[in-house]
Amino acid sequence: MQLTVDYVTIERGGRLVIDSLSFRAKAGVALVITGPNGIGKSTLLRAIAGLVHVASGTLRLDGGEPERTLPESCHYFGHLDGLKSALSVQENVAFWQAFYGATAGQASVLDALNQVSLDHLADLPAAYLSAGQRRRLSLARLLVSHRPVWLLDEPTSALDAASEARLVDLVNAHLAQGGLVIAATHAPLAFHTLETLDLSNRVSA
Amino acid sequence: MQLTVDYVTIERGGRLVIDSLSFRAKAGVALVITGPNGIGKSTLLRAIAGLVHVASGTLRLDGGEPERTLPESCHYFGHLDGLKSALSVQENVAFWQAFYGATAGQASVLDALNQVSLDHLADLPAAYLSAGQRRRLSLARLLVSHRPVWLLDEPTSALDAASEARLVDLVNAHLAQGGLVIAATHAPLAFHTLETLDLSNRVSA
Amino acid sequence: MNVLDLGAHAGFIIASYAIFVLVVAGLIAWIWLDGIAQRRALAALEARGIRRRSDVTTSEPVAKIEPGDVRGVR
Amino acid sequence: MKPLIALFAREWRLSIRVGGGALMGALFFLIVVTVIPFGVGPDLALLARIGPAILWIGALLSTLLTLDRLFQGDRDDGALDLLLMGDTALELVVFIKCLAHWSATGLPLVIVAPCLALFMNMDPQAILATVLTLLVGTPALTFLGSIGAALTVSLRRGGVLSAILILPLTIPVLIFGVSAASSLLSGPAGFMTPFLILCGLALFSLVVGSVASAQALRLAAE
Amino acid sequence: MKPLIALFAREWRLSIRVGGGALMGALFFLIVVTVIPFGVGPDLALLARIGPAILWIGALLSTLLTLDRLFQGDRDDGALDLLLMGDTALELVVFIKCLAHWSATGLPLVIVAPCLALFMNMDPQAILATVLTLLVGTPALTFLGSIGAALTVSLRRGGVLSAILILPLTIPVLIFGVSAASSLLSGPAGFMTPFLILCGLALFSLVVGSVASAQALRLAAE
Amino acid sequence: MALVDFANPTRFVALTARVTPWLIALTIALFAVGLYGTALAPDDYQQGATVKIMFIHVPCAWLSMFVYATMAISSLGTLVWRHPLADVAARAGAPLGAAFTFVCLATGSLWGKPMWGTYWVWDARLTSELVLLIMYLGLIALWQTIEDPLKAARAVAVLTLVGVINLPIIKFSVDWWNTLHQPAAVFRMDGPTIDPSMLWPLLVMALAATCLFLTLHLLAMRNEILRRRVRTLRLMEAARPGVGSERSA
Ligand code: HEM
Ligand SMILES: Nc1ncnc2c1ncn2[C@@H]1O[C@H](COP(=O)(O)OP(=O)(O)OP(=O)(O)O)[C@@H](O)[C@H]1O
Ligand SMILES: Nc1ncnc2c1ncn2[C@@H]1O[C@H](COP(=O)(O)OP(=O)(O)OP(=O)(O)O)[C@@H](O)[C@H]1O
Ligand SMILES: [Mg+2]
Ligand SMILES: [Mg+2]
Repeated sequence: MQLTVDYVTIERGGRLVIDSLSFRAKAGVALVITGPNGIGKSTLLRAIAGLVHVASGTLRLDGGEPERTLPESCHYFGHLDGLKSALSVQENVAFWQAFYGATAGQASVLDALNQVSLDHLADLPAAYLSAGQRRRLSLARLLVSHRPVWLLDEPTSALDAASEARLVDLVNAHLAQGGLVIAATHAPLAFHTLETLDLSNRVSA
Repeated sequence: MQLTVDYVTIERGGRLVIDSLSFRAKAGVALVITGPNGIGKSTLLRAIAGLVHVASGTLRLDGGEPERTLPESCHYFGHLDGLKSALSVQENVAFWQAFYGATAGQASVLDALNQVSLDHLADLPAAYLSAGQRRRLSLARLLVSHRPVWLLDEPTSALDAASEARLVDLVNAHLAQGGLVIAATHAPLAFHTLETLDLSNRVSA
Repeated sequence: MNVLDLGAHAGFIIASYAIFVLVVAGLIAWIWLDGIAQRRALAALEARGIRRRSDVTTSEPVAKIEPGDVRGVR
Repeated sequence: MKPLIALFAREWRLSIRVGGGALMGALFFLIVVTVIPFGVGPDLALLARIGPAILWIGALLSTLLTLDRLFQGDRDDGALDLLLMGDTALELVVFIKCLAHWSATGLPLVIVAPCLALFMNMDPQAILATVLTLLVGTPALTFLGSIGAALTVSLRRGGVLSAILILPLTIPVLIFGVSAASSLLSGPAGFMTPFLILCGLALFSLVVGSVASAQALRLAAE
Repeated sequence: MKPLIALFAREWRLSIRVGGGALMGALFFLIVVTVIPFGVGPDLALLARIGPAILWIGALLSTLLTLDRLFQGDRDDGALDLLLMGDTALELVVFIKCLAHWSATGLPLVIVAPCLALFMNMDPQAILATVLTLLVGTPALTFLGSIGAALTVSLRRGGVLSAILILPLTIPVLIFGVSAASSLLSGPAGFMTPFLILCGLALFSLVVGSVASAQALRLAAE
Repeated sequence: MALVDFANPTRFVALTARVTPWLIALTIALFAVGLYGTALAPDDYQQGATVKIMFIHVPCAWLSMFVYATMAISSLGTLVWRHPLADVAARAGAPLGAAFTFVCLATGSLWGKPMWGTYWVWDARLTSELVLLIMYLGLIALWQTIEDPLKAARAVAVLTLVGVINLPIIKFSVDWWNTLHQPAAVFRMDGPTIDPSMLWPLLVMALAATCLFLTLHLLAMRNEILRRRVRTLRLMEAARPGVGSERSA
């Protein structure tokens, strides 16, 4: 499986943010995107997820399920958590499992909560969680439904050391299963195999 | 100047989060609070800022301006930025300067934007900023109006390496001027002088 | 026949034509002034050396920096 | 099917737990219906005559009041992005959200309408006709209103703006709803024609509302 | 003084830029008033009679539509915490916010009311009375409504509670406003009594609104 | 000149510069002829001289709908082809359409007083025309609240298309509901029922008003293109790396 990004140009609010960028991301190797604030890391991830319009260029996933579009093959883990404070921890995850379609062989809701060490809080309203706990709850969404491409935008923000190690383990496991991971980050991450794409070397604008 | 926290107990959502905690924070020395997610770091900072009710115990600032309460002596820099997307970068900072009262000898709005490297974006709506730029804009608030106590909740999240260094410089300068800094963080921070308070050693929850 | 004999309801007829003329005049004035304002703003920006990318790359060589052009300097 | 059921259940739960929406709408409805008689004075024959119109106007205004949060919450917490990335067509997502919203806020309104109609001295036939038209018409209002909610989702506090955008579109629904409800007195024929047109409008707005809102939400995701 | 002026300017700017400000409020009001004849029918005498009630309901609705985000936005982006930590008394902050909100949304409404009254065929005296009552009454609606807005912010599931608490409070204002506005025909005495009560209610709600909202917001900070 | 050239904003600006003088001349000439015919036209046996209001009222009424239809077609261009000129055309059209609608309403009211004895009745055609004005104002408002013109254009396009439903309501309101207002007299299946001595000035006035619209529209579109250019340049200026900024760090 390979994600091919060819000559992609993105404008936001009338300004050119990404100018004719090309790269490939391969299954089994994490692609880490780095660069200073405001260079366009989040924009790039959102474009892959289909959430930002691409002015020109192509995005293509080869070797995935042919009937699914690229955004439908992606899990997006961004700055916003997509959690509902009024629902319990468990209800939050269960909804995304049902909505994205539970895949055979994926973790059950309680399994996933266990993997992000939130099982003891399963029945608490999500409003009661601390910053890092919210982040982990949002991460559980990636575990209950299989999608080959993971787009992680500063995944370790607000996480403590133990949770960060857990996250790295989860990503490594996903890579080992042939998944594709693209992560934007400022902190060095200890993925087993990784390539780095430094946006600041490319864009001059 | 010294902040004294004596036997403070805090409950949130019916659960005991902080149980009879005591410590002192001295001017000129940064107090770094660490501990795993959900241990109560943010809760503690918010309690000092007067934003969370303290069930029992006392919080006292000695050596500050006597006519100001503790919350009125604090700058709180938390997860949320307090920015208005519809206002320009400059208008956002200018409002907080006027509202908190411009102190003689503090940075002007443009100075402050310069210190967080956002001066070139001064007239852009805040909606256009990236995650790290928003964070830095929020930081500019601390520079335009003097308050002796800085409460920083994961101050470096979303910041790139250069901005993180800039933040550390700003904090060091505040400490050198006799300010008081309490920071909750998961990442090691290179403050000149610092003490660490590890909440996980105290509380078992 | 006197063409300007408008009968008993002359006021209404004149008012109708006057409203039409006023509204059209307003539109013309607005478009005119707006055009002037935009062109002035454009000229001011160009005087400060801000140009569109396409202008820079296609219509003039990048190396040609005129006197007083402060591009890249703040 | 399962994603849609899950979505419906979530929306329903949220509007029950957080809502206020449902009750707010019903209360506002009550207020509109009680205040008009104050303006009109205690002329019972007149009240009975304009009764259906007042119920309809109350329903329209209270739908507006509750609608503007339909997509706002999901946008603010990032859930909208995730909904967009699902395999489910966005049109269906919008459809289900509107349906859940209607059953939590529109349906209660239809249910209390007969009691209020009694206050207005309306006779049983007219009450039946009004409730029928409201049952068919309020979903149309919700679906048309969702377009305004979707268009203003990227602006916080879209309240008034979305109302401005939507009210002109809802006028045909209002016209046929009221004329069906108040024309029963002149025989069943006077009722059926506008009622059938109302049904047509309702079906039409189910489709147009879902499609246009989905389109607007896609644009808002940027 | 300076913090308060800055706050007023900020709120004003925000409501102009995001809400569309004066134009929107007026336009919305126009639409509400346009919708009514569709329902009630084109009977000019009837329209003139229910005119004051309709204008008042329009004012209530547009206040409610814009008000619920009065504090919500500040809470969602963390600005509320920072406002709480200022040296300015929270009651004053609330007062200024409500004032800015009223002058950006309520005042334009009062200003366009006479034109709309003409559409409804109301006579000059009734128009004057309605505008007077609206001028006194809309601030009362805003300040009372702010309590609901503050409660919604503080109780995460508070929507219901705030609706239950607030709408009933606005009913007296609405009733005295409408009866003052529409009773001018029966002589100045019929106007003065409800009008004075309305003024009393308005003063009362300025105080109660600021104090109660500030108290509710303090609880919200948790 | 190929259609492709026409679709390029820069070329479009150049084109307007060449075409507008001719259009202006044509508009003035048509108005001269039309007003001459208007002055000559006989009084109506029922309406007297007030029928002269028709020569303003009816062209503006037609244009109010024609402009909306133009905007709707442009909106298709925005949504389907994402063409920047389509946005510009729709945006420049809205104030013009609102103006014509306003004139139609105002002259109609002025005509109504002598004819029907009242300035305003809540009749289907009148109200639907008022609704059209409200929709124009709503579109303008939406445009002004969304800061980013591309986003705004698409949002407005969706709404414009949904609002097309109002056009047939205005057009056929006189047939569907029995109203005070005149039924169609010019555009009907069985040919115009209006006297030729009034018909030709009416048609010339309508043509003149259409030319007026085209002229103003072209100029407003040019202004809009310039406005966007200014905005882009301002943003570029704002985003230029300053001394010690992140980009140089
Ligand atoms: C505010 C009041 C009025 C409004 C909003 C209004 C609106 C309109 C509109 C929208 C049309 C175009 C309809 C179409 O193309 O089918 C129209 C046409 C026309 N109106 Fe009015 N009108 C008003 C008052 C009047 C009055 C008072 C008269 C004369 C007694 C009048 C006479 C006509 C005539 C003769 C036409 C041309 C019909 C045709 O040939 O299609 N209108 N009006
Ligand atoms: N609004 C709230 N209502 C009820 N309980 C809460 C609330 N916010 C946090 N809590 C609870 O208080 C405890 C401490 O939360 P706090 O946010 O202080 O943690 P933290 O140390 O800052 O964690 P993190 O590193 O994730 O930011 C958590 O167990 C959480 O469940
Ligand atoms: N919603 C938006 N509208 C307009 N412009 C935007 C928007 N969001 C971001 N931008 C602009 O796009 C550029 C890239 O932003 P982006 O969020 O992709 O940066 P980033 O690399 O993720 O930065 P950070 O490290 O701070 O998260 C920035 O210069 C920003 O000003
Ligand atoms: Mg980012
Ligand atoms: Mg925390």
